[in-house]
Amino acid sequence: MISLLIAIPLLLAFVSVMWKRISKSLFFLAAIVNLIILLASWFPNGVEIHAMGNWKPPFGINLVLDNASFYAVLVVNAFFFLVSLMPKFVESYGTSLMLLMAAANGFILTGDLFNSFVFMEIMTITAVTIASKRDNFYNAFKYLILGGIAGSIYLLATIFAYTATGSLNMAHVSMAAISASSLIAITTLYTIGLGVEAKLFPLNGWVSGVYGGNDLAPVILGTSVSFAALYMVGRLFGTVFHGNGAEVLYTLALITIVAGEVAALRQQNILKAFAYSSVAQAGVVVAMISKGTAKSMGLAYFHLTNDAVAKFVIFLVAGFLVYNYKNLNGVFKKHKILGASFSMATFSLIGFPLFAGFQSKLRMIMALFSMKDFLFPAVMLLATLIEVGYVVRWNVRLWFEEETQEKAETPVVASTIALILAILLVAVFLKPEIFLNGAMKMGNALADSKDYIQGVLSVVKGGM
Amino acid sequence: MVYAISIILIGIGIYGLMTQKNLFKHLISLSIIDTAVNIFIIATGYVEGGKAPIYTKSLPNFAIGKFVDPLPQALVLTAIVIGVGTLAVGASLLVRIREKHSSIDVENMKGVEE
Amino acid sequence: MAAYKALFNLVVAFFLVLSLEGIARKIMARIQRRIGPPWYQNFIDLFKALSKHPFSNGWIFDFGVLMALGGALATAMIIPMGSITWTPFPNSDNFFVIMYLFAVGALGMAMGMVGSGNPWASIGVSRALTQMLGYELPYLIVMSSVIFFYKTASIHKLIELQRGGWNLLVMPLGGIVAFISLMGMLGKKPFDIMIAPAEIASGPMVELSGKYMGLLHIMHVFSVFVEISLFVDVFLGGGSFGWYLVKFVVVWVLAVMISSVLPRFRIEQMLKFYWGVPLGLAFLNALFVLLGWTL
Amino acid sequence: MALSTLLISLLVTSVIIYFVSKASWRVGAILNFLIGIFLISYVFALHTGTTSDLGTLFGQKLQLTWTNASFYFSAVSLMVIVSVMLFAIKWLDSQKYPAAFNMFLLMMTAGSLGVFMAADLVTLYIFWEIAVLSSMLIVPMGKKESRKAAVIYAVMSASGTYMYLYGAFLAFQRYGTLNISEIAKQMVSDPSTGIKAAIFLLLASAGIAKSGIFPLHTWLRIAHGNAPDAFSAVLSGQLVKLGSYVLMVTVAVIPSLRVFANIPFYSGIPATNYFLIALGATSIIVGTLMAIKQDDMKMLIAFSSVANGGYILIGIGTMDPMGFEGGVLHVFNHALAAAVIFMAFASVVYRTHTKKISELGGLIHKMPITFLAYLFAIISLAGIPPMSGFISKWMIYQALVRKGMFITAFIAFFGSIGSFLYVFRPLAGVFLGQLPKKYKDVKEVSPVMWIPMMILVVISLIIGIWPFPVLQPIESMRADFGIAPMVKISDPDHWLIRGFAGNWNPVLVFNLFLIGFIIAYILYTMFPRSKKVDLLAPHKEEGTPINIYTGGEYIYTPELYHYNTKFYAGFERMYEKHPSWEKVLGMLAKFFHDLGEWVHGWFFRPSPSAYAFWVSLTILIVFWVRW
Repeated sequence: MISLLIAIPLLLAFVSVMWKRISKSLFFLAAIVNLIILLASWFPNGVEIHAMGNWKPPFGINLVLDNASFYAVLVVNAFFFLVSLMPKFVESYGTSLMLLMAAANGFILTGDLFNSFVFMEIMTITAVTIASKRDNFYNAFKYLILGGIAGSIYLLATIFAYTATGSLNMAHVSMAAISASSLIAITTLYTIGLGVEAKLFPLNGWVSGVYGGNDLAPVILGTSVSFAALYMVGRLFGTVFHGNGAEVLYTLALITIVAGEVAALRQQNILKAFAYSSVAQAGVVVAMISKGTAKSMGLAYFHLTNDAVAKFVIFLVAGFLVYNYKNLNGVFKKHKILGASFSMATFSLIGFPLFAGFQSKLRMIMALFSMKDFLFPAVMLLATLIEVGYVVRWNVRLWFEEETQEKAETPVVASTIALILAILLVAVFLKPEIFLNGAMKMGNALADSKDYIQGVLSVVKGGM
Repeated sequence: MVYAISIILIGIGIYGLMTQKNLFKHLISLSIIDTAVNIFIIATGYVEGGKAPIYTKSLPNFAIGKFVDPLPQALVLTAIVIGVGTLAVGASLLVRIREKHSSIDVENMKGVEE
Repeated sequence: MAAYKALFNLVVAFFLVLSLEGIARKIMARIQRRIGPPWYQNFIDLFKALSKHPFSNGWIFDFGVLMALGGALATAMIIPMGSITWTPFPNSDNFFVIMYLFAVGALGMAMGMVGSGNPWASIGVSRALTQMLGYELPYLIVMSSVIFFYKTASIHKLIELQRGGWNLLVMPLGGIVAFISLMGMLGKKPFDIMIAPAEIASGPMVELSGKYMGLLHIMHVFSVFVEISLFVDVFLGGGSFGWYLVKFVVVWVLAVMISSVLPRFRIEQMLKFYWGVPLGLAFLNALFVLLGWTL
Repeated sequence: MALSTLLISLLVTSVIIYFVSKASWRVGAILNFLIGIFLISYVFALHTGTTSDLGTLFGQKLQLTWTNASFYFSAVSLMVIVSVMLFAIKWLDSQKYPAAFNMFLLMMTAGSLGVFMAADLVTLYIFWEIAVLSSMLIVPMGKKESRKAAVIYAVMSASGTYMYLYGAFLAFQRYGTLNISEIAKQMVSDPSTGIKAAIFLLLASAGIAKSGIFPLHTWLRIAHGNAPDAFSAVLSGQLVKLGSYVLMVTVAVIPSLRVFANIPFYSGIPATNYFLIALGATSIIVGTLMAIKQDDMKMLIAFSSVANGGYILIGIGTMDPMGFEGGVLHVFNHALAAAVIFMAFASVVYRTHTKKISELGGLIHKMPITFLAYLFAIISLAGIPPMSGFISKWMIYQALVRKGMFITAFIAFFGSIGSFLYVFRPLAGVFLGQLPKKYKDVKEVSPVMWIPMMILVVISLIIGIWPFPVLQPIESMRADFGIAPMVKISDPDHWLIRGFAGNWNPVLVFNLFLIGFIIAYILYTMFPRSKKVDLLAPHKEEGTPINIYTGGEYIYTPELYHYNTKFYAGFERMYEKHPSWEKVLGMLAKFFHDLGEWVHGWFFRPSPSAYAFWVSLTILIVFWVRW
């Protein structure tokens, strides 16, 4: 059942190559079907396996659906569905979006290390094609180079894992006792391999170019693709390697937070500013994951979901503004709804009460304090302080400066989606359980690897 | 010994990436790194005096020690395909960069805002 | 009963200070080797001024003059004179009350004079307020150390507590600083930058004519009475009403003699002067009081 | 209805008000005012002790309770807010965003009431942020400069708030609870003073940021100076009091005398309180000196709020029964005085469209009622007897002198004498003196604008004469916090306020002043009548004599005869080259900006070769570190 999530988008992608005209509606179809499949089979009780070609797990490649991967896939597909609702926005990128959706779903669901490498490479390539929208070729090329290097390092790490444990299956690898020295090599290479996609500090040069380059890339790459990458960080460092190599992640993430915020502070281009802000938020999430406990991982993904929703709205509105107005002073006076949802999203980013960011940020700080970690909350609060600086500057500039040019026509679908998501953010503040339960289930599933191993290796259900 | 070759190749690739100004050379050094990693993968699967892992009449009985490990070879096949894919996308991007920025040399590319 | 005492206060104040001002003009003349007008000259000037038709510069000008005179009168009514018997309101003659009720008069005058619209008046008032900033600070420090030492701020209790010995001898430094600030309060020669006749045509008083001149002269009389009796009660306490009058005259004569020989301070000089030695002495005095090294 | 439903319904109505005033802002403003009136009646009807909880966060119950302190502070804030709401009914027609103004004003009221009712640190944080958020969105509605002001305001109050949050969670981690009173109980018995001092200072930092105490006071000048005029009345009258409330919570609710008993510093005041008092004293000096220098009248009063914030902190910091009551009463006095002064300036700007004192003059002839309101407000702000301002300052002096803190007493005296100077500057420069030609046809503002001013002035005058209705709640608040509860300060039946060194009988002193005034008036009427000089002669046709200092000549340019620029030139010259703290904070902001430049320059370079370099470098470093 779950392999359909990958098969349908792939199939429709190839079909759409033949009929260019209807690629948009095919993409919409794929997104709808995926969402229906997911919503039909709600959270799986325990771990469900789908062995490809009926090869039993330690030997064949298998797809794993447990609480963690289900929540991740659900969020990723939700964002794809939202993008598919805006055909004018998607233009001729339906095919690569479908491919990206297939690769992302595969990347999350796969239980095999090499298979995850293949899906990661597909994701990088399709992300590059999407990043090249609006003649952003040079930044896309840079992203390709960096993605390529990261891919080969990821492959190297997988091979080291294979030589150390003799198997590529994640459950098998996490069960086997790996010698300390090779464990160091594996986890370091994985940190670098995933670091590029998870936007860790020295490796996130590409972010401002790709996200700042056009209006479609940040909306989809910033939310769902980075969610998939951060899921994999949790999966590898939580379940497979039981938190080994976490301090490196922790220090890199802290540097990322500060670097991202400070870089965003000086940025004059709105898309690039919030690109750096998403770098910083990714840093926050990675740092929380590296704490390793079930609760910290759950809160990390709760924060990531809030941040992803907020970023979706921000990039949607910012993309529309950048490509419709030359100078952005006082633009929101003409688009009240867009402005309202943008402001609500940015305030949720900072963590003002009345918005979802507050719930996640406060719970994270509380959890960290009960874990006796005093440095990370200080860094996070400092980062939020800098964030208040540039977010308020942008809001004030967009709302209150004297506007100059005439009014471009408002995108009806985009503004309704933005408004609905903004109201969702407020709803999450009032009743955080909407995201929190799913995120907590995900955290628990990622943290205890015994349940994952026992589920994968013992229960084998024939696939379709 | 084969490991040493692949590490040297990776070194060359990274050196190429760092020093070259022409973007196409970046692409080539990227593919060098890819091939180096593939060589490394094959090297891990090597068994002293092992034969190609194919059942033939001359090797009817199931002799584990005799075969070279087949799995890395399978992996390399996909890795090569992916390398080609990346190369293809990179090359097409370079064509468009040449059109837009009138040169693919990092120094004198016009219109690249920081 | 208190009302009669208050009225008696005003009468004494009026006649005492007016005649003393006449005597002051006599002393100054003598120092400058001339004979000088008779001692009752000030009474004549006052009644002449009051009998003339003045010009009024708008309702705020009148309101300011009335507020000034009202404030000065109110303060004069509270001041105890020499001993408990001559204290009109024993349970409410707190030092801070007197200081700040006095400020009502000062603010009223300042507002009225600036209301006259004459730029000289505004310049004069700005100098007066800056001067107030100058002399008030050392004075208040000394007074708070007195209050800290005697554990009370009500003036007539302070007089009682000085039965043993004058406060001037207990805290000599405090006494000197208080006297210097008194000179500033009185607006006597070294510190009369605000009403400098030569430079800014007698500053705030430039627009006063006839009745207003008289009323403000009365206000000046009562404020002089308040300032000097405050100094006499706090630093030369003890003794009866009679001794109080003698001390009052001595302090007044001393102040007049000093002022008749000194030239006028410029505004920055005056501030630097007050915030230099007197402030230093005031803090020194506070330190001595704190450490209990008083004589 | 329960407290939480009140607050939530207020937030919801603020959004409704937005749409109502979208239709017609006047209706929205009137509705706002009626809600304000309802709130006041609700607050006065509430009896202390009612609690209602707001939900749970991480297993901690978020609660609202209604104590004496919340009653006092809410009453003061509502008085200011409701008068500004009434003022805004007419004033809003000069504004570009009336609808948003109404909405955020109501949202801010809800936030502040929530802060005063909060029983635990996180609820306080939630409503604190709501108040900051809504006020931050009103500030940029002013002119050009107010955009930057909003950003600086947001960052400064955010820095204070996040330090507070860190302190709150430090306390949560150490004492396991967020409820303020429980923390206070456990803090008394907590052995390690280091942690306690850290929590104390971190919690106080929100108060320091918000009430404009020394290190974080620079936003006051910019925000008050440039915010929409009526809103700066609320900003300095009410929002600054949020900061004083948090300072009071950290110093009094958490009994700092008992908590830090083991580190007494000077005459019974522990070192932590003394540090806060030192900050308060510095802000008095900075506020007064800068206020005397200002030419923009709103910035002048903004600095006076810094100085008065310092007074409040000193009053509360001494934890002396007299000093504490003086500080809390000063919250009331300064709120009213600052609100009236800013509303007076708002009416002046409403008519003349300029904030500079040097460009104004002689407005008393055209706007007498605004002048009267301003006059009585500055009498209260400067602390001169008939008005209520004097009582709180008098109490603070009594406490300082009793404790023998001479340096702080000196600074307090300097502040109060300095306040004569800087309140007089706008009085002389704006209202008195010559009326410039261009303001010839300025009219008095409509009654809707001067009635709230007059109401606040009358309240302050009444409290000045009969202060006991305000002193009783303060006394009960002091008893709640257990600061020498047995000492009775206010004694209504003898009309006395019992100070340590002598008493203060407000009624007697007022009568004396009245008698003095009447005697003066009798003298005034006895003597010959005066002839009126027409000061508005320059505005009539040429040749009408003015016959005072011009000797009958006609004045063609009245502005030249008005002394209002650099009013205290002599004094200002003495501290011209003073170090500016704003530049220091500007440098700090610039540091982060340059850090961003450096990071961008090094790590996010245009050419891909840099990426390869950084990837390989990270691999080497991580391997080296982990080996």
